[in-house]
Amino acid sequence: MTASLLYSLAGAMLCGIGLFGLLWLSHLLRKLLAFNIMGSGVFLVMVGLPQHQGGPDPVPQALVLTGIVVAIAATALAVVLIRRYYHLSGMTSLEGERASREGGPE
Amino acid sequence: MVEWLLDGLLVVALVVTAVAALCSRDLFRAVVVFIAFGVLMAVAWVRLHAPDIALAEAAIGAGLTGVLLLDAVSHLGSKRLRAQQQGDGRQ
Amino acid sequence: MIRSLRALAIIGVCLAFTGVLASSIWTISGNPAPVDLAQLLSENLDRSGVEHPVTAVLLNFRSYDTLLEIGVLVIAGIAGISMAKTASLEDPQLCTSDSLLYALQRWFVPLMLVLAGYLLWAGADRPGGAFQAGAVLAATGVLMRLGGSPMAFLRPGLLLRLGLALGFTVFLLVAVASAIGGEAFLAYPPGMTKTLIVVIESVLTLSIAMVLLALFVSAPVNDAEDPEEGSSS
Amino acid sequence: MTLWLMAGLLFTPLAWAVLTLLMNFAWGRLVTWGGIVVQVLVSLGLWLIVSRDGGFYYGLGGWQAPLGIELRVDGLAVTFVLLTAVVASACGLHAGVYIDPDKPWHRYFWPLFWFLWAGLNAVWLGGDLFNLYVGLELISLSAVGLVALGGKAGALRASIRYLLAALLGSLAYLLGVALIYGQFGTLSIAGVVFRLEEHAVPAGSGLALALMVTGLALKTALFPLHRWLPPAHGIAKSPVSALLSALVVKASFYIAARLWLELGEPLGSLAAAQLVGLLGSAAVVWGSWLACRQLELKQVVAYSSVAQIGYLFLLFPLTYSVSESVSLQAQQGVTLQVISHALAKAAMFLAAGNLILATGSARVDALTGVSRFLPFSLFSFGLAGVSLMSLPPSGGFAAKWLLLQASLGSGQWWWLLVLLAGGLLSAAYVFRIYRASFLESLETDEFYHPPRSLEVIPMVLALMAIGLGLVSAEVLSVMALPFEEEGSP
Repeated sequence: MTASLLYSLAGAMLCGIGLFGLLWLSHLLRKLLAFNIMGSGVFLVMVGLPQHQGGPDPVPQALVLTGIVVAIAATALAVVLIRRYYHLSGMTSLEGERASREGGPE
Repeated sequence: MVEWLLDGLLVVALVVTAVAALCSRDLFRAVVVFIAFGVLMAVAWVRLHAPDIALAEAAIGAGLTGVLLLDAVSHLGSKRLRAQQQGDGRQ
Repeated sequence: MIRSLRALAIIGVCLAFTGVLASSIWTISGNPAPVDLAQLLSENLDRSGVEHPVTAVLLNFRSYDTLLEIGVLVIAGIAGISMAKTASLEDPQLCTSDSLLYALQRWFVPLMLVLAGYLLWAGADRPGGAFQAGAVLAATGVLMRLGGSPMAFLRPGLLLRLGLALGFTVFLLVAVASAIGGEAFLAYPPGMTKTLIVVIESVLTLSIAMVLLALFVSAPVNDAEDPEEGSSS
Repeated sequence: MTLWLMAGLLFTPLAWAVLTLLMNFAWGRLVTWGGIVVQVLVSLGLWLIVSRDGGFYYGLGGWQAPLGIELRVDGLAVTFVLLTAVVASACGLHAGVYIDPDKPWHRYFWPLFWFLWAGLNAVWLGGDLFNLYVGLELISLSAVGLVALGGKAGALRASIRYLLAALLGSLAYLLGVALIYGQFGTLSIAGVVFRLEEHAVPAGSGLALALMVTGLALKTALFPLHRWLPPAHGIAKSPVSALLSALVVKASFYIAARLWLELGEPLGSLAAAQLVGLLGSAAVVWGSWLACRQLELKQVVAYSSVAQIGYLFLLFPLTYSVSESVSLQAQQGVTLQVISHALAKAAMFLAAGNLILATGSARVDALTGVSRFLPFSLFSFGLAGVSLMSLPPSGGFAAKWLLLQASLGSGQWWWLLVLLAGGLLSAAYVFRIYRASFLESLETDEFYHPPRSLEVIPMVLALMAIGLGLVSAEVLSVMALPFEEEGSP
């Protein structure tokens, strides 16, 4: 057991928490928070796991930097979409769309 | 030993803030807790010998994402409030 | 009833997921990885033109990833401004009169600009680089914006689009130009590696900051005008 | 020569994205025409070179695999590159006429279109797990941007839902990549396969494959993770729907299939393979059934995509622990299914767009009487339907014939029922559209006539989908090309 392994296990927990948030919460901004938390968990696994045996490994660190930038891009785009959606429809969640759901029986 | 204590505390704090950010009733508070989560993540990256990510996380994860979300929360809240007030006024 | 059942199901799924993931991580951590990429990296580091390994990976060994990643950022920026309302820049609600924010702005903005410059410059041999510097620069812009600077250059127009495209274009030009000498794509000519990386990092810093700022500025939607939407299909 | 072809393939879409970003819609259209010519020529050139000399690895930046990023240029990849060139140029040409140039936000259509194309090419050629992740994100974000472009609340809701599904899928995939890197210390697919051949299968890596395939299945809209697809594909503008259904969902499937074919044997299990096949079958039946019950024309086509995607996942059980020849048959069948569905579905969405333009309504029952006025687009729609129903001699028929032989050859006869039921149900929803349009009515005889160029494009695609059945042997021969192993780690 090293500190790196501890952090990657914490990453696994964060993934679980974030997944729960994404599936369970309905408010779109909360879903976005959950996505970011799950992302942080994935990044922790990505860096922590390879560093368990050797020392610091710059390759996953660089990958995580790339990942963080992609995540902020997606988050910022989602915020723009959510605010526009809220402006047009007054809703903050995707529920309440039963009428336009699959035409067939649920 | 002290290091282990620090790491353990940090991991517990990370998990607690993550849960708190998702379960908080007030959206504004949820985002503030999320910013705290970002700061803790930055510390965790320092502990993982990844200063580059720590810098990026502090600037992006805690800073920019936080401001972006806070701005959105205040917008989403204020409009609903205004709509409610208008509705009250009409009644 | 159904709601609580659903909650239980989701909690069960997430707990199982976490458990399986954690046990998998535990098992994997037990056997050593057959390839030591960190070792290979440090052997090749002196050929990469920079001393800091993370920067070497981002801008030399895996520069194609970084190129596409900047593409992702530009896409987010484009999609963001395609939804922007031009009038939102003069939104009076945004100009706060908070004295704390004003003081923050006065003291922080120059400090943060210096910090961004330092991060960019440090990237070659110490932690730091284009991403961090770009993020700090964007944060500076957000602070100024909250302080009430109109930032007219962020109005959706040619200037903004040029700004969005700048970093990406320079990176792309370097990528294509590197092939003219007969080398592979994105293979910097020997001797110019460091210069090119510094140039790319500088424009990327500007570009990253620009995209993030544009997304921040285009997020607000005001009720003032609502252009009629596309009606096709 | 090869160097420049690769350059053209990877960098012209990116360069054109930047160029069109600086222009308005009309200029962007003009420049796009030029770009389409370049892309088609380059894709064709690369396809010819690979079919003559065989595939190769291409190291970007002059760095070889574990350290750098290598592209894998093989027969299958160049076939999909060529397919992308055909379908995307058809959609681009159609969009140039179809989309209203006067709306200011439509100028952003072209850059997003080109970024999407660049992402697709990056995914077909990618040989590096993390690079594929970035390529997937490139595709997802530009697709979401295209769906949301100038949309109303409904389009925004669909695009937000699409974005969340795509992001969750990407995270699951990335988590799998993290585990693979922790396990093998390399990110190149060829490198992982090499390690697996050398050493005994290490414990704990099955989850990595499962996570990656699950994430990609979510992005491909495999039943029961399909709920995001119909709103997004139904509400986008028709050329965008065509791109999304024909190419975007195939990109994530392509990665899943390649991972399964390379790593499935050591890391997968029989139960997992059968489960994926079962979900695919459920998608075929459930998607077709719902397609029969939709009220809006494009929803019918979108649910038909859910069903047709289901067939693709039969690859998983039909290639797991079966003989070499059966596995090859299944792979060929699925490849043909990808190509024929891409052509047919693009034709169908574009024709549906024309029909909606003509009737002014998105509903199926608004088609009443349209057969007297718009037989051309209706005919394209029907021809594409022939391929979806898998009647001979279409490409769809050839695909299902190969899948049928593979399921018989492997003794898994139960997939036969799925193929049969899917064919019948797809006939039902295609004929439903036809019946609606052949109904006569007295009051509706005012139809708008779309420009001729809009009508020709879906027709060409539909004819290609039909003709694919006749040249399937030639198309498939590229897959079996020799592959020079030089450069692999």
